[in-house]
Amino acid sequence: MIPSQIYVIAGAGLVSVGVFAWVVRRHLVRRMMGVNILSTGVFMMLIGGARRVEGGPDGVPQAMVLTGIVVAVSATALGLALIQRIYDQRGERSVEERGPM
Amino acid sequence: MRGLPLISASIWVPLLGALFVSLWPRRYAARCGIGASIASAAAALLLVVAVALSGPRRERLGGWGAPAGIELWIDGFSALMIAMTAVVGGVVSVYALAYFRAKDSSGDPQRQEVEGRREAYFWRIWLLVWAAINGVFASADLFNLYVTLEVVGLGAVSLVALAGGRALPAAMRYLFVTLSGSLLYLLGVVLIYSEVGTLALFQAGESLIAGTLAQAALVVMVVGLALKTALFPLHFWLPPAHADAPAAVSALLSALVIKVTFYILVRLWVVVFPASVSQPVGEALMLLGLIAVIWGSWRALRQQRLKMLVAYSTVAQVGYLFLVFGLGPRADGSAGWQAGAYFAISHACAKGAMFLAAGAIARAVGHDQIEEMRGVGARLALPFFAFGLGGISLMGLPPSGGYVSKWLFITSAAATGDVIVVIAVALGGLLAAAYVFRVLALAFERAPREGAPSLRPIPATLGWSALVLGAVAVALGLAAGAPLALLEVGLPFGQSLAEGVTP
Amino acid sequence: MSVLFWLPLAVVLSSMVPGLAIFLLREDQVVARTALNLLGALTKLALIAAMVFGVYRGQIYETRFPLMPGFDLVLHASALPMLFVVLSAVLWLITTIYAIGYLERSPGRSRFFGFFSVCVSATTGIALSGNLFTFVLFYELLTLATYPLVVHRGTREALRAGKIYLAYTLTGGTALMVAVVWMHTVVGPFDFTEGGALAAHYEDHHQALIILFWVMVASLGVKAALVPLHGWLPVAMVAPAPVSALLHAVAVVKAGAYGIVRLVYDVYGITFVRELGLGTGLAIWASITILYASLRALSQDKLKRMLAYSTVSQVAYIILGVGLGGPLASVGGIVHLVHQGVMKITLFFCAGNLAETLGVHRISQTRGVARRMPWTMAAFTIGALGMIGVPPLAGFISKWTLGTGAMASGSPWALAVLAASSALNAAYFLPVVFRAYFQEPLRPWPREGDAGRLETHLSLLVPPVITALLVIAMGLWASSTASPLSWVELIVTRIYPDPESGIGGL
Amino acid sequence: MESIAVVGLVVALAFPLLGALLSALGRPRLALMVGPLWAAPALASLGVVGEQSGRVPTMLMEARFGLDVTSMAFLAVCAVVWAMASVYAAATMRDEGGLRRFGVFFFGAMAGNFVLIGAMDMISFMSGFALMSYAAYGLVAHAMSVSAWRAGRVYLALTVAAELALWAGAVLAWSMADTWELAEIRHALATSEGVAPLAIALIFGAFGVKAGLVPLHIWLPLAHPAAPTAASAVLSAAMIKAGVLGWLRFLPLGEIELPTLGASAVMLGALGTFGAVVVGLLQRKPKTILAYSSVSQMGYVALLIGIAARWPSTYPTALLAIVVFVVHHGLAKGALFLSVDAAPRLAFSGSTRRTFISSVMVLLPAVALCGAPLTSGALAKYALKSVSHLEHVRLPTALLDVWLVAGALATGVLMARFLIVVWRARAARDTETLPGAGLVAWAILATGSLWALAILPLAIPSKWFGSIQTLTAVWSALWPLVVVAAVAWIVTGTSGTVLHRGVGRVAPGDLLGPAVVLSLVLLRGSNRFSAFLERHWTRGLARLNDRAERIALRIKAAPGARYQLWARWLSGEWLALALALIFAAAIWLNV
Repeated sequence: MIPSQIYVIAGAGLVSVGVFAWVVRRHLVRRMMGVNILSTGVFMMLIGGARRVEGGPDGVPQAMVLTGIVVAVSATALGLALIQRIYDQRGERSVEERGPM
Repeated sequence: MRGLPLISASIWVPLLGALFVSLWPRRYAARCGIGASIASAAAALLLVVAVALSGPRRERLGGWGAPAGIELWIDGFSALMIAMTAVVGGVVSVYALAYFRAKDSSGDPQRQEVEGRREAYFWRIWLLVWAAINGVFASADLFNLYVTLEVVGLGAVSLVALAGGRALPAAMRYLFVTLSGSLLYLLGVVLIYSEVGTLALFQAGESLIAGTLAQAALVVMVVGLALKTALFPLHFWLPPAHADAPAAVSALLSALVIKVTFYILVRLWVVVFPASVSQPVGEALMLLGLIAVIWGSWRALRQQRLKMLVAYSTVAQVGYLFLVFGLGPRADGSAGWQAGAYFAISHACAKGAMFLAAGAIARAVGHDQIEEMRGVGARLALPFFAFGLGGISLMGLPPSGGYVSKWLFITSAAATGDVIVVIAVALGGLLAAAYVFRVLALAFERAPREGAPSLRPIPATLGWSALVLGAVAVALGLAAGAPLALLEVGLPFGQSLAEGVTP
Repeated sequence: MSVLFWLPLAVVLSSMVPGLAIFLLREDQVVARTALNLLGALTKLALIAAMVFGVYRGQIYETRFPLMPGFDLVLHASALPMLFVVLSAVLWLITTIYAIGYLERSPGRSRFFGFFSVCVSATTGIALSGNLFTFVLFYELLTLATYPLVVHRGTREALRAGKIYLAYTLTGGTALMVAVVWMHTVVGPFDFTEGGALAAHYEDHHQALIILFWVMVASLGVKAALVPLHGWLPVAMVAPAPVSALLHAVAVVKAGAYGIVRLVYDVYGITFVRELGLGTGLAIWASITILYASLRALSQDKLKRMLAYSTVSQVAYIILGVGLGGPLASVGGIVHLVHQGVMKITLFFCAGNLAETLGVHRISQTRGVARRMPWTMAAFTIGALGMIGVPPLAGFISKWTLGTGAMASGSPWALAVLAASSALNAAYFLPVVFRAYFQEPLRPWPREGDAGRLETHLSLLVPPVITALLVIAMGLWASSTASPLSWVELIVTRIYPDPESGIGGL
Repeated sequence: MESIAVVGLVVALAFPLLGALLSALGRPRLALMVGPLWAAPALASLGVVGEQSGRVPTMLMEARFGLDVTSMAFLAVCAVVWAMASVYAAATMRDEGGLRRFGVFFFGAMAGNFVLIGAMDMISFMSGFALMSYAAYGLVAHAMSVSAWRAGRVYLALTVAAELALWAGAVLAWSMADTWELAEIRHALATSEGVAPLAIALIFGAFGVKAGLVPLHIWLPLAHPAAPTAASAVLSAAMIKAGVLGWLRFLPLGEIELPTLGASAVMLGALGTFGAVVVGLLQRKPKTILAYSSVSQMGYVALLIGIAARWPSTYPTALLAIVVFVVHHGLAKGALFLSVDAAPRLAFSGSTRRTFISSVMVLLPAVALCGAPLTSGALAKYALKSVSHLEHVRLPTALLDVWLVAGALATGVLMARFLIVVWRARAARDTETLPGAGLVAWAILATGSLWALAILPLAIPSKWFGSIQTLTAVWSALWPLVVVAAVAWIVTGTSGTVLHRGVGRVAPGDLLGPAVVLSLVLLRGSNRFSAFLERHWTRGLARLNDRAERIALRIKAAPGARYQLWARWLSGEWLALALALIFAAAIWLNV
């Protein structure tokens, strides 16, 4: 079990936790956190899976993770703003599912 | 012509436009916005003409090479998509100009303030989304696709949220769907990168070997992108989002945004994944597509609200798009892919026209309930006519783009003896006719004696822009030669990559 | 790009352009609308006259521009298309005059005349189409353009009729498109050719082509109102009289029959159809339609519904002629396409007059109406006698040629069908004439039109009289060169070039 | 014959249509009064055109018009009768309202009659025949009374049947001869194989209806009393003759032996002569009696046709006999019909001189009909006798002679019955006197039997005039009359109980009763069939539709939007049909 594979497995675990939280939880903030966990998991797998190049660690995944984190942060900001607005206007913390399909 | 950085221009111009709009005070937002959209449309069309004349183009951002830097690559298929975005985006901008402006005609200042802010935000976010869409169509880099896709998603969510009220929960649900979709796609990219070591689309395609990893990557990416394109089982978020958004926004969403993820899927199918991996998944997608056509139309028939009807019709038409993944690889030559691409652009125009017309009608009548709209036909002739033109293309009746794509679909299906697909395509047309004519019948119904519903005056540009989009949809039927020729440039669906122009 | 290229396109556009222009007119611009209408009609007639003259001199007019890779939009003017084009153009001019008078004060006229002109250009497109692709394109455009006319009145009943009309014609249209695409994939792209385009192919795709033939005949049969698929025609009678006159008696119904004619002659070729025995099947289907529709017409009380059923049976004559094969029967079938058009439009004009001036919609109300509207009833009688096939009217000429054709092509049973149907025609047409002339009106008329000097508005009275005179002229001068009969003989001699095929007798 | 003359002939024949137009424009009485003017061009063409025929290139299907000996005779008698009838109608008919319609139909029939006489090709003949038949309907149903409608309906039903039979026969004939010329048609039909026998039967039947051949005569006794006097005169005198002309034009008499046709014609003719008289005696109305007398006289013609068909060599003399008979019967019967209306008017006017004239005018045609010497009747009787006596006619001549004498006797008795009824009816008439023009017209027709045959250019063999050459011949012609007069005197004297009881039991149009019942049964059957079909078909469809609808409803019962009207589309049966069709095609293809 070389160390990088441990990260990949941990990443996969985080991804599954994230997806579960997003789908099952009703409270909006919880779901938002679920999505964050999901993105962190993906980044972990990205770093874990990066190739070992003779001259030291491969730079491309690092760059991707940085961009990914920026994107995740802005997405969370937007999500929280929306949750705030929904709470102000409708007083609910969760978004009910309307009709099956 | 070759030297000019036209591809990056098509991305930068809308981006700068968005910036420019946000700098000016809110009062001038609309004027700057329309100016910026015209500029970006011009830039995009210039690019398309350049590609049509001198073949596919390639640009390296910042001069960095393929493995590290970001590659932009435009061939026939992406040029066609950019042209679609330019046309539909331009017309919708004109529509939005009148749509948001007319909104704040009602008295009290507080509402006017909110309307003013909403209008300003619309222009900023829309131009941003426009830039991102052009970015997706241009990028030949897997991760760059992710980034631009994410920008498109976030922009779209905020555009939906602009409408406030019942659009907020829809926007929330849309946000979750977009985020998780992109992340699943990113997961796929990660798996491919760990296998192939490069993010460039074309190089990844060459060195990716069929294995369990490739299959896992494909499945994850397909689920993510199908979620964002609202394919049948994963379409629950689309109707509320598209119906409750402002009319201009729902037109953009239905016409352009769902085509972005479709485009990425097609690129993955043709360039990245080997046929052996993608073939079974393609069949599954085609089956889901068939069910989507029937289910979407059935639900559209049962809707009470006009915009919900049109939204569910999008769900149905998305089903057509996904037929391509079953037909494309199987059919000899690129008939299947051509059908999908042509359907994408004609659906964009038709659905755009229908949503704009529905918006105009809803604005005039004051509500969205179809049953209460009896007898308004005579006074709202223009919007209903535009709705009809869009409907003709949706039904696949001549002389419309929908008819040509339906013809191509059936040709490719018949070539491989795929009878079920032929029947589904024909039946889909009939079902579309069912719900389109249900709305058109309102136009012909004479007002009941005891007084028809009173109508609020609406600016003429709403009706006329809807008509222009409808006319474009019909024109696509009459002059199908040119777009199809453009589609062939650079052999986007070339059988083997070898003779295609590889960067 | 000589005139040979632009003329067919100009003929199709000469009614489309004014139509689209009329859409933009406001409701009260009556003069402009009438001017546009009549201008469109007259230019179309002038262009067609030039083209007829050219075709007669053997020139080939063809508009061809690629619409899709591998499929061109082809408008080809040879003798048979010109026949249908002349018929629809002449009747369109007369019906426009009639419609202007008929819709005097009713709302939505710009919309009506706009779609009316688009319909006619669709019909002309169908007539001139040079290959199946163009034919399907105009065929479905015709459905689209006729729907607004069927639901023009806007009542709940009209909308229901429109819905049923769409259900039939759209299904038919889609089935036709699928069949055409399937054929092109099986056989490859081809154009209409005189002796039949599939002559070379029928060995290797034997089964497929038979099935495709019946699917195409069924989908064309929806518009040609063959029996199980005719349900929409009587229901669509709720449309205003000019619509049911030009469209449901001439343009739409004929489009279906014309399609079958082109299918048999120019796609499959008569030899192929005869060899596979498809012709007899077609003739039997047509005979069932003739007898069933005539039986149904017997029991109708509404005048227009009876005329609708009679249209269903009369159009089947054309298909019977085509199905029987042989030069004589084909001449009979194709010439009936013209004769039935003129006769049926006379009857519908008169029915429209009765409805518009006196509010008479049912046969039971027509007692003694001849005294009040003598000229209309005279035209109706001529039309009715023509339908029954009384010599020397036009109906007799086509029935006669059909009868002799049936004998020549060795199927005397068709003669019995024709005789029986003539008897049935007499059984449902003559009582109307009898009531009108020889019975006193029991109650005052439901609606007393402002007759003034004439029995009704001039533009309502002149069209039926003109078409009635046409019926007499086409019958009386049948063998003159300008008559439809000799024109069709010209067409059929091209289809049956070998002289020994017994066409000498004409 | 150059085409101008032919076109001139066609215009002359169709000239009465101008009369129709004039009366349509509102001046019917003037048009009728000027009747002879419309007939004049036709009569003139007799002299001018003479025995020629030519083609009219553009008319109908290469129409050919012309005159020959037979048609000249027919044209002469028809022109005279139509002219006189129109004058009489103008003089006597009051009914202003219906007159315009009467004028149109009257002149339409007149034009049709003339055209068919001059027609030399099938299509023109059939056009004239159709115009005459359908226009005659207007005359029959003119009175707008219940009986007129019934008579009209029966007439129309049989006319339409005749038209169709003629059309079918003509088509069969055309398929044999491949041309329209009547001469070639006769030549082509002169064979026994192929469809010729069927064609001949159809044509014989079609013209039999018009000529009143026995089983097909049922419309005649109904139509005559219903029509106005002038119309029934023309109907009986001119229009029935069209049937005979049809036989002569279409049937290949004299070219080959047609045993079946000959036998049936002879049998039906004989049945007609006697049967009609028996039924005629039992009738009350004078016109019905005359109608039955026409049927019996036409029986004689049928007899002649039969003989000509059976033995072709007799054709020339038989043709001449038929022509003579037609001329004689036309004029006599026309006069008799006019007398039914004219005699009471004249007699009623009081002065003995007028009653004398009216009685003479009635007696003359009646006596002529019975074959009295010096009249055309005698000539016709001799013609009949001479034809039956031709050498190779293997009919039992003795039986035939007795038959002819008995026929003459029967006609005499019928005429007596008619005279009694007219005489008895004269008191009841309250109408005004007979105007001058009416009297003149009536007189011309009444005396017609005397001068008519003399002027016609027929090569009548001198032998036929035998009746007046020797005393014995005169007596042999006279004695039947004397016997009849005696019998009539006895019967009227003793108020003929035997006769009265029988009167009225047989309704006019004797065979009509059973025929109507039969057709009703048929009609109801077909109605029930179409109703069954309709109910079953639509109910079947409706059931299919409802079942699909119930399924759709069950699906829609799930919570959600209110049931949409449009969703019924999906449950519509036609979508299922289209699907099934394509599905089946596809499976077949792939199998």
